[in-house]
Amino acid sequence: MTTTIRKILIANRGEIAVRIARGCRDAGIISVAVYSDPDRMAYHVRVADEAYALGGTTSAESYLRQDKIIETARKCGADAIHPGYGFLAENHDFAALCRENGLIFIGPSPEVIALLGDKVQARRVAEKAGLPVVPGSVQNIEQVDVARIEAYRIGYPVLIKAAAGGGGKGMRIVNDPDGLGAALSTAASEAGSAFGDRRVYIEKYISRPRHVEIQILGDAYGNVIHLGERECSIQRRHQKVIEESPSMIVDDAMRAKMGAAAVELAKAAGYVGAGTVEFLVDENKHFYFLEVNTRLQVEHPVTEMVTGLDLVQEQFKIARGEKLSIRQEDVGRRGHAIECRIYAEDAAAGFIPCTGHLSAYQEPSGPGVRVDSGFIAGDDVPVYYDPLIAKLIVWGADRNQAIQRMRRALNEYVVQGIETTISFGRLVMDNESFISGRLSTHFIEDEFADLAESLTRSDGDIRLAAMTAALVDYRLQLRLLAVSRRAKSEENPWKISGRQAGLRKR
Amino acid sequence: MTTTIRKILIANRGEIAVRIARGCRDAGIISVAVYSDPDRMAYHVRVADEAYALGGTTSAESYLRQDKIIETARKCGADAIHPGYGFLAENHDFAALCRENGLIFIGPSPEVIALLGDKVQARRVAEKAGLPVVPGSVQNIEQVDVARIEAYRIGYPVLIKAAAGGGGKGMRIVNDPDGLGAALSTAASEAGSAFGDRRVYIEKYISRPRHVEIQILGDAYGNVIHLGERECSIQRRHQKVIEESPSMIVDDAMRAKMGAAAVELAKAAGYVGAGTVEFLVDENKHFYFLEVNTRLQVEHPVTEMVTGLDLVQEQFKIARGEKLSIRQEDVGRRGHAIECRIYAEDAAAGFIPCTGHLSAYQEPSGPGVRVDSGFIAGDDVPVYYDPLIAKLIVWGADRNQAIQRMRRALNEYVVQGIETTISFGRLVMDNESFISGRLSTHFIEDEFADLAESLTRSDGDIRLAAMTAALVDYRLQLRLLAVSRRAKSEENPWKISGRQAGLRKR
Amino acid sequence: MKKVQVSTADRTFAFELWFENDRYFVRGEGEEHVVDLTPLKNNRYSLIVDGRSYETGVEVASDGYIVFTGARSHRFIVEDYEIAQMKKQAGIDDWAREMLLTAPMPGLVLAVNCRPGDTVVKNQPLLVMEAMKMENDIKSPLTGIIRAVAVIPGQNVDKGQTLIEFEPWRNPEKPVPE
Amino acid sequence: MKKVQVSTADRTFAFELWFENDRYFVRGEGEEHVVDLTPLKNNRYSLIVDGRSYETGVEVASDGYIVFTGARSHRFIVEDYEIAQMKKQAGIDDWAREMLLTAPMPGLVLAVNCRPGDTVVKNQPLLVMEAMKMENDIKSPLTGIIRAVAVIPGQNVDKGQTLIEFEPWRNPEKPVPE
Repeated sequence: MTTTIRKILIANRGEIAVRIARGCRDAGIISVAVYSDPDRMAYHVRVADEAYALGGTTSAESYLRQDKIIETARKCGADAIHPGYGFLAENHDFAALCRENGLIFIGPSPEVIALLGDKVQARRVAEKAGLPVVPGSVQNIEQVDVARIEAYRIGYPVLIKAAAGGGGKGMRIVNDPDGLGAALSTAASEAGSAFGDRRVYIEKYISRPRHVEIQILGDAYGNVIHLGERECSIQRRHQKVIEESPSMIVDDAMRAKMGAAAVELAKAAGYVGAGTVEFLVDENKHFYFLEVNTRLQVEHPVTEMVTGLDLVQEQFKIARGEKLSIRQEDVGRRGHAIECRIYAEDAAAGFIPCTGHLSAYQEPSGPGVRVDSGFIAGDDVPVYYDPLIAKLIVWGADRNQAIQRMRRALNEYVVQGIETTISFGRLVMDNESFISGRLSTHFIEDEFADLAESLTRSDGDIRLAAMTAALVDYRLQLRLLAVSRRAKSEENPWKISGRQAGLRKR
Repeated sequence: MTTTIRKILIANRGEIAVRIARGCRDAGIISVAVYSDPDRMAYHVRVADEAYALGGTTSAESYLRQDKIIETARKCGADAIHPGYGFLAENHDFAALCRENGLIFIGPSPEVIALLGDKVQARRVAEKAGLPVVPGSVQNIEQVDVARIEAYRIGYPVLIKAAAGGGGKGMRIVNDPDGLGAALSTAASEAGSAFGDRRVYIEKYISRPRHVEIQILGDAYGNVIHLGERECSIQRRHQKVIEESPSMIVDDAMRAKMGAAAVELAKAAGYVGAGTVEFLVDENKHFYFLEVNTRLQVEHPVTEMVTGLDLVQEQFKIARGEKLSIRQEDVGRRGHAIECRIYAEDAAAGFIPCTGHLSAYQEPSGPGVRVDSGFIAGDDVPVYYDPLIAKLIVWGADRNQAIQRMRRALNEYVVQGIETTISFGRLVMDNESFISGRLSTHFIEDEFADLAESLTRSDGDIRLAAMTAALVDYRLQLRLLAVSRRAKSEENPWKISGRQAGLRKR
Repeated sequence: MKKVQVSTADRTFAFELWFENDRYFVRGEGEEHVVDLTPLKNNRYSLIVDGRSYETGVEVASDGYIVFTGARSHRFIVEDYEIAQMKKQAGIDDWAREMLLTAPMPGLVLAVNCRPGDTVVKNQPLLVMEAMKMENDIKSPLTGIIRAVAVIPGQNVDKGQTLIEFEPWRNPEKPVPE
Repeated sequence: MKKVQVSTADRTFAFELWFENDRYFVRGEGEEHVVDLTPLKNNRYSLIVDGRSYETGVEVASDGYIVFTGARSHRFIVEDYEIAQMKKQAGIDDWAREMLLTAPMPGLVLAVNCRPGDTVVKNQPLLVMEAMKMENDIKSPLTGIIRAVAVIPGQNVDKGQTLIEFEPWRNPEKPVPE
């Protein structure tokens, strides 16, 4: 049984809200933006068909206000809510609230979100579905003695992780029994303050893993397919910054195996919607289930570029209750795609957020280049939210062409006024390990011992920059000289001001 | 035997010069821009690695100055010259001059350009190669009596065309014997003044043809392949304005047949490089050879989007003397691509060029959208050259998705300061005949009896525009009021001016 | 509260406007709207009209406003409603100043196909100009009567130079022949 | 002809400049260049240096220029060469004014890990700030000695507010410990 979706409220901001509004337009659906006070002029408000204020400044006062969002959706007659990623995207209470209010939540059911959002439970589901998992305890570990036995069993180094975790919070690497007690209590306390949930568990620590994930699509009739992998090993602060598809280490056989595992898990969980099953891959190409993201990923465009599918359109179809229009064997792959996230961050200062005014801003374009952006020239990047400005995605017939095009596009990209990760992207595209595909989640530390130094060295000629400053200064002096000369030759300035004063006094 | 190309001079301007500079960067080749005086600030000068002034203002004084271009190429150490399209792209003298100066001309040999550039000779080659041609006389017709016999043989209506022609010049439709004499002499005289060549010939006039063309690639070893068709029927002033691939009327069998014909012709002519064989297709899907364009076409991106090939890279490979890296059976096709040319023209006033300052300019982006542009915000569109600002190309999994995305992209496109064909593109995307694929080269006249009226109607709410003017005016009044009130409350304005005058006099 | 008249060459609108609680209110043409009008860069404005979001460019011209909606431009004169009514009574028409056809580009006038006193219809070709190596028909921007032709064939003209002057015609007593 | 000194926090360049036939000439650092310097919008410049084309942003700051090359920014002080030499003789260093660490964003100071008198190295974490729900290490922009710490843990700071003052150190007699 299918339903019609005429209007969608987008409960998000920035590039993903723009992306979804574009998807709505492509589908002939009315898009509704919501916005906080600082976002009144934001691009997502301007591209949407309708826009309503949430009020407030911080996320908690605006994009996280479930009540206001539901109220707005009801008032404007929306049929569905698309949560994007972040904010309320993986909040099962919100998904349930949508359902109670007769609104379609574009994502899996609240029950599935709750199940897979809990790392301990998700791990149990994965194990039952036959997926390889990192050796460790699936239980909530409270006592040091239990932890010690568990760590002994799986062998050091081990990783303590928050059950409700994400983003590296409540996570500790422990190399020997001595550090275990302290690590356990700090991880639990950090998890408690970050997620309101002190539960932690223990896992074997894989030293130089790759992060490889599988995109899945499931409909309401039990059909699940996968769209291949994305390689997301290049991370800073446990957050991805450069992604690509295909992964250099995944061949057809491995893709089929990982894909089948992801599909099995999704079927076991009753997954409906677009989602991502994340894996760690060790140096022997063994893969281990990591977690499920029950939403659209930031990096979904690399899959779109390679498969030719539009994941937002697929989400719409599934939300309308349609059967998947493609079977596994219809999923084609062509060429290679790379994404560089353009963050308002100073990579040289350890990826510190660096927000401000885009005094000049020009996105690259041309063959093989796509930009999913939340900003245009003259905008301000506000300090209150995630500092992601845009995603630069390139496609090439092969990885080499994709890298060349990414270099070109990063070179064309003009951002003046703030520091961004564009400079970091350039550095990576010229890095030997990246070019030959030697990646791990430790890529940044391993390759750039002194990132600031590497960035400075890669940024070309400081001498040319100094010369430019000298020239611009010289040009200014010459112009000031010319103006003052002209003024002197034309008229006595005293006469002018005298006359003006006379006019005023009359 | 292959050669290395280290540096390419781009003998062109605007979007195609930018496109080629991007292609150079993707290939690791140094790009060299040349520019006329009004183009010093043009985007193609800024994206190229090197840039040299040609001087002059008009095309004849700059981009057509063969001597200056060759001299610049030699001085800067370029290995090759890419002519783009227009200007010197199909000038066999220039191609010969390049060869004499030891420069690779990126295009076919001077002999092939000369042969295929002459419509009468090209028609002979096509006939010999077994291609269907429009019934008519392949000879130069000078005498009315000969024309009369020929017209009687093929049947009225007939078309008189200039042998050296292009762009609709020296072309006349003749419906009956009475008009023949006058048409013949005016066509010859127009051809004489436009091309310096009075030769004309006669053809059967096909009343509502489609314009469908086949992209070909040929290497120096006699290998020729085709990359399928482009539908280019939507034309104004005999110039294309919207193109797409695939064509709605071309199925696999027809594509294979037209492709084979184009390949045969290219082989017969000894064609080396990228080129296009143009056909007319009548209402019974019979196709007739029209002419060969011995260069990269404006509309080449639609083929790139569908096949995944980069035609500029293919041109480079061929120019280096490499064998074609793909065989005919390797040419894949995926989805549907549409291009809207964004001209600085007022469609409502009969597509009059409308150049000026881009006071605001924002290109669309997002999934499936590519913009090949020669301008950025704040630029001026100069009056001296072709008024093409940019090409907007979209890709969709099918034609419907491509149309939806084109609608979205045209809607996002902001050009303030001048009129463009964006409004016309919007009109076409909503046109029933276009949507159902009923096209011919008379599309614009057939569908829009009063184009200005249709554009006005399609441009939404004039009332909303009037209301916006009223609001902006009101806001300005309120602000002026607030400023003057503040000034009054703060200080007596007479005192201020008195004091300033005093300061000046001191 | 302010009442204004907004006019193009061939249409007139009346709006009442007021500002309250950071929002603009507009009444006119049988409708009332709440508008959040926020200026952006480059004379662009974000409008949220009863929840519907629009982005529009509005440039100030010497004699009114040029509004860029979608991909086209519209010229408007905005004036106080009372004054507009008085002007109408007195037979003053600001659009009369607008009744000029100016060269859309620099170029050479090849042919002039109309004479003073001719009644012409909108989009009727009035002149032929050569520019960018092409012959361009210059069409009438309106339906009306030609008062003067300011150029002759063979003359080079600059962009914006007056080519044709029209009789003012937006006069209630003398309806436009259309 | 003019001779200038251009300096960053840790490097100094000297250039001679002159203007002839619409071109700028620059001599310095052992090279001589002909430059076509053309201003674009938004403080951007197109430079053609001996035929090589560059586009660069140059914004004027209160105490010099910020040059945006590629994707990063550099701060420069440009001054008359003779005056710069005299200043050097007199021990005046304009970069001393620059020796401040300011808050890169508004936020809450969580921890201060340095004290006046400490010698710190470039990129050494000096403070921890919370902003955008994340803890950010604020690192030293240079190698030098801390003169003063202007904030305490628990304090909310605005963007641009001074956090740390350094001793001036670009002094020929006292080389930087790096």
